[in-house]
Amino acid sequence: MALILNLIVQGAQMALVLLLAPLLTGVVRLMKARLMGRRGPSPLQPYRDLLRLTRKEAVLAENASWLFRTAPYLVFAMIWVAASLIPTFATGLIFSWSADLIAIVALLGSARFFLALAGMDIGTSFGGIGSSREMMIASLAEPAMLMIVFTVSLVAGSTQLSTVAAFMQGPDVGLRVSLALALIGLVIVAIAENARIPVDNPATHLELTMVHEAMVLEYSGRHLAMIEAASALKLLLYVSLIACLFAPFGMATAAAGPVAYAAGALAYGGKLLGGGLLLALFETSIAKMRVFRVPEFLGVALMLGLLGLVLLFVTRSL
Amino acid sequence: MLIVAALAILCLILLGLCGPLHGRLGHATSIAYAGAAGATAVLLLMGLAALIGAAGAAPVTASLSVGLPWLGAHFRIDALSAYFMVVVNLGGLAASIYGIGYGEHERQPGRVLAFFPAFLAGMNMVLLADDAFAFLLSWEFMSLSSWLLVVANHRQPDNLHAGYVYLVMASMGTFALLLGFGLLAGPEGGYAFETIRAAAPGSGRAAIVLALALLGAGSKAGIVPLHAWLPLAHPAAPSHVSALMSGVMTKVAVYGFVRIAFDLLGPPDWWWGLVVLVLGGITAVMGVLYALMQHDLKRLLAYHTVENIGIIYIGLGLALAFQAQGHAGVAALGLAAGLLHVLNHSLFKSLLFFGSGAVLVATGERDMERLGGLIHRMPATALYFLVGCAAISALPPLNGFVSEWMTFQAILLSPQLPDWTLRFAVPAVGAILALSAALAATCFVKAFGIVFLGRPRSLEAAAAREADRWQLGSMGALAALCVVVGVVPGLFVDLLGPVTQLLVGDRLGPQLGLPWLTLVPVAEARSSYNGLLLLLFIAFSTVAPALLIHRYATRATRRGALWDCGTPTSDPAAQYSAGSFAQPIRRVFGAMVFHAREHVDMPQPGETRAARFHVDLRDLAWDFFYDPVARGVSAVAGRMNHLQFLTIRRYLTLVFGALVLLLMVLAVWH
Amino acid sequence: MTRGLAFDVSHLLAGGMVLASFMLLYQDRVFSLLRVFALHALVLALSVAWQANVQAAPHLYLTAVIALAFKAIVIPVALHRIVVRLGIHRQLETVVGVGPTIMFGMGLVALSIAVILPVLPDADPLAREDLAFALSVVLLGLLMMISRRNAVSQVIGFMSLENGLVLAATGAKGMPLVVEISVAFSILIAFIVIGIFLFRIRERFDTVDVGAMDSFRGERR
Amino acid sequence: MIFADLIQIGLLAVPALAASVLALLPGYLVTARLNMGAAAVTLTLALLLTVARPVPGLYLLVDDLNIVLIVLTTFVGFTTSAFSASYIAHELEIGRLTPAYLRFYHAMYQVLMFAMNLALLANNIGLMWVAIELATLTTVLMVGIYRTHEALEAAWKYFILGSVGIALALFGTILVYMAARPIMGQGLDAMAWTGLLSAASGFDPALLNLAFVFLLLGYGTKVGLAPLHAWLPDAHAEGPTPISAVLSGLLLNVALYAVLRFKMLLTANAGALAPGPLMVTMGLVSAMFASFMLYRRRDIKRMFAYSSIEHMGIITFAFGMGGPLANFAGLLHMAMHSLTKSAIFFAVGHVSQAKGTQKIADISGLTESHPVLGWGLVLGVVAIAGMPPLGIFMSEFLVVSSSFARQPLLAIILVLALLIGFGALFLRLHGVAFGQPVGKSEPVKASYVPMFAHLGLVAAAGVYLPGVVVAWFRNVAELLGG
Repeated sequence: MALILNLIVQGAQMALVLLLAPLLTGVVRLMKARLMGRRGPSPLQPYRDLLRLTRKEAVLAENASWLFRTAPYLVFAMIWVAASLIPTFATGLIFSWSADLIAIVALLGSARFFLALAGMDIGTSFGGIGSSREMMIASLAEPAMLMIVFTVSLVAGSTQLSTVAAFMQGPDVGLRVSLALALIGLVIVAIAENARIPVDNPATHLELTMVHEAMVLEYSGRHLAMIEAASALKLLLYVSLIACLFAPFGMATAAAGPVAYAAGALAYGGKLLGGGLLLALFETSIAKMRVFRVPEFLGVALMLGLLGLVLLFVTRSL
Repeated sequence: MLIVAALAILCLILLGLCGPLHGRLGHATSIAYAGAAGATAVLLLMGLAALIGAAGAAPVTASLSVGLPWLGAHFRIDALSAYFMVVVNLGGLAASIYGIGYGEHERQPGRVLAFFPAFLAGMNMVLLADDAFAFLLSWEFMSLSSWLLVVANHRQPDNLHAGYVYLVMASMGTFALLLGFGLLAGPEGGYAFETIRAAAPGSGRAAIVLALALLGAGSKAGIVPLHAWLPLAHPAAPSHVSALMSGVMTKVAVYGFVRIAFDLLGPPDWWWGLVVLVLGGITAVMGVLYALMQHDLKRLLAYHTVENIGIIYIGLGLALAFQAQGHAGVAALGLAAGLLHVLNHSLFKSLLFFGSGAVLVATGERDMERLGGLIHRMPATALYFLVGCAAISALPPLNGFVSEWMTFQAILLSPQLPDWTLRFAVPAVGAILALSAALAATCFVKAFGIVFLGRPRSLEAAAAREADRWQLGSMGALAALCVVVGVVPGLFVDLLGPVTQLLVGDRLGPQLGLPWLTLVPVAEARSSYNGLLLLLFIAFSTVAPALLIHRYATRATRRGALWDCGTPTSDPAAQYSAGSFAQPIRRVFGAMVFHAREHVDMPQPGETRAARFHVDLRDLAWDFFYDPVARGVSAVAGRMNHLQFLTIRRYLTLVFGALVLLLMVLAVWH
Repeated sequence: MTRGLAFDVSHLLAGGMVLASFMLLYQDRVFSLLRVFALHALVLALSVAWQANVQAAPHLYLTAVIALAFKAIVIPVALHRIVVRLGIHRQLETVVGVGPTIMFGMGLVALSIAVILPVLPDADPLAREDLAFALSVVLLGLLMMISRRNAVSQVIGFMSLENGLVLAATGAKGMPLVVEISVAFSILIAFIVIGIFLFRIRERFDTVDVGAMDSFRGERR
Repeated sequence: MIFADLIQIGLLAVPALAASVLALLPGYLVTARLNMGAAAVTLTLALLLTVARPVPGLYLLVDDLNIVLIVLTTFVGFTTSAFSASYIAHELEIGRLTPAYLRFYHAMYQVLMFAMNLALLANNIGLMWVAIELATLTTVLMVGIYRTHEALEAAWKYFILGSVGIALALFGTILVYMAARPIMGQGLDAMAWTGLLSAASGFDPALLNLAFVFLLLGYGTKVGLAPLHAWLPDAHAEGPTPISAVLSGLLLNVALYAVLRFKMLLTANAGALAPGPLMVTMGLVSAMFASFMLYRRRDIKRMFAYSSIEHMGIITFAFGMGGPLANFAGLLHMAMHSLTKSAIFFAVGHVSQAKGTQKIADISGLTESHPVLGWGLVLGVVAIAGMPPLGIFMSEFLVVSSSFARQPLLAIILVLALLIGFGALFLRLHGVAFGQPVGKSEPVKASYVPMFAHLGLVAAAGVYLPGVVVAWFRNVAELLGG
């Protein structure tokens, strides 16, 4: 009985992230537009876009292979799984131990791997540019991310997100330099990974500096829908991750009952809103940088992560 | 058990006769490879049986009155050698089966047939040897037979050069090990491992032996900067041999290091782990960076072996560091991570080399810039190769991720280390490991994307044909194993229990009994990983939306010309190339790591010639070490060579000089 | 016969050989070199004969006779004729000047004495002194071989070296096979001389024939 | 024991008789067979000697040390005569040798066998000296047998340097006698090994030291130790290949045997200088020097001649280190090097006949054009480079490992020398054995039996040494002492 209940909660989490993801994207777009003085689309616009795309006929290039057709689903699945493994409204869900923070990072890596391959499948120069740059950015973002993961895990003594979140809620955390560094690093990585300004611009096409969009240029119809959904999920994932690690308040504990869950969900919604607002603010106040400045930008994240880690090692011994 | 193993090895050596008999004996190729497959299968079973039975039992030993006369040849199967027997013979079995098909395409099959089984036999003998003489004899025999395989295709000067560099490096390594064993055995010649174990060397001696072991076994494994031979020799051999050399022989080298460092040398000093860790870190990142820059598919794979060896050594270094501080449990984790990666790497690297062999047979090309679009012509090969690529890039839920994950877990336990230098080094190595894992993914996006995706860049690639059933069967089995190890890692971690028990005196808790086959190295609150669930989740989340969309939205698909932002070209040369794919990474790391220089030759307006772009990349190990040594030897040889052209009077002067010198020594001596 | 006389005479003769060796080093003309060598051999013959007398070993007289007949007469005469027949330069070509050579020779003598000194004196003073001189003669012979470029002077050097050996052998009391060894050496020297004649070695030991061989010496470069 | 004495005499008489008969007989087929037959008989006698050992006499002696070398010498002598039969046939065919020289060649071959047997059997340091001189003169004549400018010059160089070496060795011999005389009295006794060894502790150490210096340099010239080696490469390169095989395989050993005998004298004398360091130094210098010299070689026979210098250096080093392990290794290395190097020269002889050249640059792709020969050569080089499972690996293993534990620095120098030599050998082997075959390529009518017999023995020894041989070697290693 408890098992079924747990499964339901886990299922709810999966559904929740899937449902909220386009909304978050929509909210960010709306706020950005407002900040720039435009009216902006409705926050529900991403849902409409997705539905429209799924119903459209998919156009494939003549030499598209099976990989091209399966990759969107795979990418979507991996990011979805990763997103549902991050505690949102409650910690200690039944399957939360099936993958820890490192595995979640690696899952995102898998998704990126297949997307980059899909970008090369047709054999266009744009696809190649996109894949190549995406992988270059990822090669620096992923280690930076892992450094941050290390820092957090060392503080909490675990790589399990549930445990970490529970620890962060507890009284032992205190203010630590390492964690601050990790937070900055994580934000930088999140920006890079989600193809946001200043690393990439999600709203542009036909620009030689684009990265993510160049990669998915050949996609259309339902495949594009999956990819768009996956991007939305990824943004949500990072926001929830930051929330879970650095603002874990309000989260329900394992098997806490429906009321606690509802409260947790509410808090989660608030955090997402806050995160979206901050992102929009940041994006409107900064300009896009050249692609070859990106490694330096990410290098900063890597250094911050490593610095935080080393500080941690050192302070622990004092 | 040892008798059966010995008989199997003997069979392997005798199978070598198929080489010279080729041409007189029908089906020599099939007989040789099938025989090799049979023998390795027997050895594999032996290894498995020994490993499973190793838990409480004493190691099986035997000795023969061959080898060093007063010593005899000692053999022994303990958990460590049993585990490596499994790894080696799994790779050997796969390569043999693959060879049944691949061998038909060989131009001079006799040159491969004669030495392929001997190579397998040599590697097995190394694992069984229990005295220094038998060990080194097998070790060098392994080098010898693999050298002959590298030069099998001897008409290409490049192969000869590769073989030469390989053999000289191998010999250097053997001499280093020889010196090490000499020091361990002492002037009385106690060469049996039993004797060496009993007489624990002092700390100074042990340090020298460790350095020599790193030099000897490390050069074979391909530790930077001793890796120089590896990217030359591995691609030069026929592909199934490349797979063996890269996937299996480097593991035998790791075995050699583990045997010496963990078993024979006694308790480690604190700094051993540091040295091994740092070397492993440098090896990992340099290996993958060099791999990224290669456009020769097999050379890319070979350089990538260097990276994986680095990861394995990081695991071993952690184990040494923890063992020196008495944290046996964590040491067991590090060691298990390293050793699991040994198995994993042998699986996917063999798989990838098999794939490159299939491509080579189908197109005659190793140069990635002339390949492309093979996923259409060779769908099965492409699928297996993709699995290999994903596995080697450490993507969950495949096997490569499991061992890297365990390594990370061991790194995260390093605050338990009391030493300062280690505390700084371990996180740095962790960063390097993370960096190289990410770069590996880039590298294999490039490898798979350029070779199998896109449009064919040459006529040969356009006319490629799928590999035959033996090759596909072998690749398929390896791909399946990659998935299995990734999904139920607990099974393999449990198998490693006796090994870590033997070497560091502790083991990870039993994994198979845990619910849902989860992998929990230390404690569940700390970390856990479940490949099986992850696989199920991904499968569910892939299939469910696809079904839903196909059922309720639309499944209509139309084929059309490629879009390419509205500016499509039909020329395949307009595709992104391997070189351009690696360009961003080259810009980031280029000047520092490769001494990269770009030469652009742009014609003036009005000129009709083509513009040329040329990138010059160097392997620093060659620039800073090998070339100077080679030049030095050559210079001395040139200087000395004048002594061949002296007049008789001058030769007499030399004699006279020697006489006077000796007489003066005599006069002074009193 | 008193021990003192025996000692003094053999000492004198052995010393005479060392002196003759130095005279060989001093020569700068082929013919005078040959004459000095004849003197060298003569002193050797005398010394050997004296040893035969002292040790009451009649077979040593044979050695003395061989030394006298072969080395003091036959070889110099033969070489003289070869020099004339082959038109060899009469001037001796030295590697380093005569002065330094002689200085170096002095050093060699000192060295021989230095290495002989620790030999226990109670063994046999006669043998001990003889040995020092013989060693000097051997070393000076070698020095002769390497400090002159002419084939003839090199042969002379080798023969003076060999004279030193015979001196040592006869000085060793009761040594068997001395006669046989001196015969064997005479044959060896005959070979060398014949070789020089057959292969027409004019200037140097180094080449068997002038011209073509110069470029060879083992491997063409 | 009359029987044993007869065998011992036979060992000398058979080659001597054969030499005189061969000097008179014309005809290739008869003489070549007679040559082989005589060598076979000698070998049989040598083998019999292992069972029936004669009592040491005034002139001749058979003990553990020399019996090994006698068997080895007669064995290689026999196989080389078989190789020579097929080699010389080709030389006659192409007219490099005339029938008159053939008679001379065969006679000299047997004289050489006689001289080497005598040198090994001699119980008298004077007799040994005479025998080695005889062997040298014989080989000088054989080296010059082709009468080409190169051959004559090589012979001449060999002759002059050999003569000086002989002279120095004689001086040393005289000194040993002088050292022995006060203890052992005048006459032959003071020159017999049997007596010398037991009484050596009472000899004047200073005289012994001086003697050893001269003997080391004198016989060392024959061994080919650097810097006394100059004759060796040219003599090997320019003479007929069977002679190169015998020179490298046997004569060097015989000369080294002489050095070893005298080393034993010095070791037995407490006051004397330790001979080890001298030998170790010369060995290392030779090995290092030869390794470097290997790189610039253009003539294949000369290259392997330098390799012989290298290996003689290693052996000298091993004996210089002393101790049961190193001595054992030295003896084993001597035997293995003889067998391997002569096998290599057999192969090289056929190769140069097949390709019509000895120039390395003009030979390539042998394993393809002449598979048996090519792979034989590869196996030989693999063996000589010290790779397993061949015999030299075992001896190098023992030398290096045992000396590293005692004298790390020396062992490292040795290893460097080995490695440098290894690099050179395989650099050349790659060009010769692999690659596209070029140039003239005649089929060879060769007998591969001697080559593969040697390599087979070497391979077997690398894996398994029969107990008898081991006991023998260990005895001798014990005899040789520190």
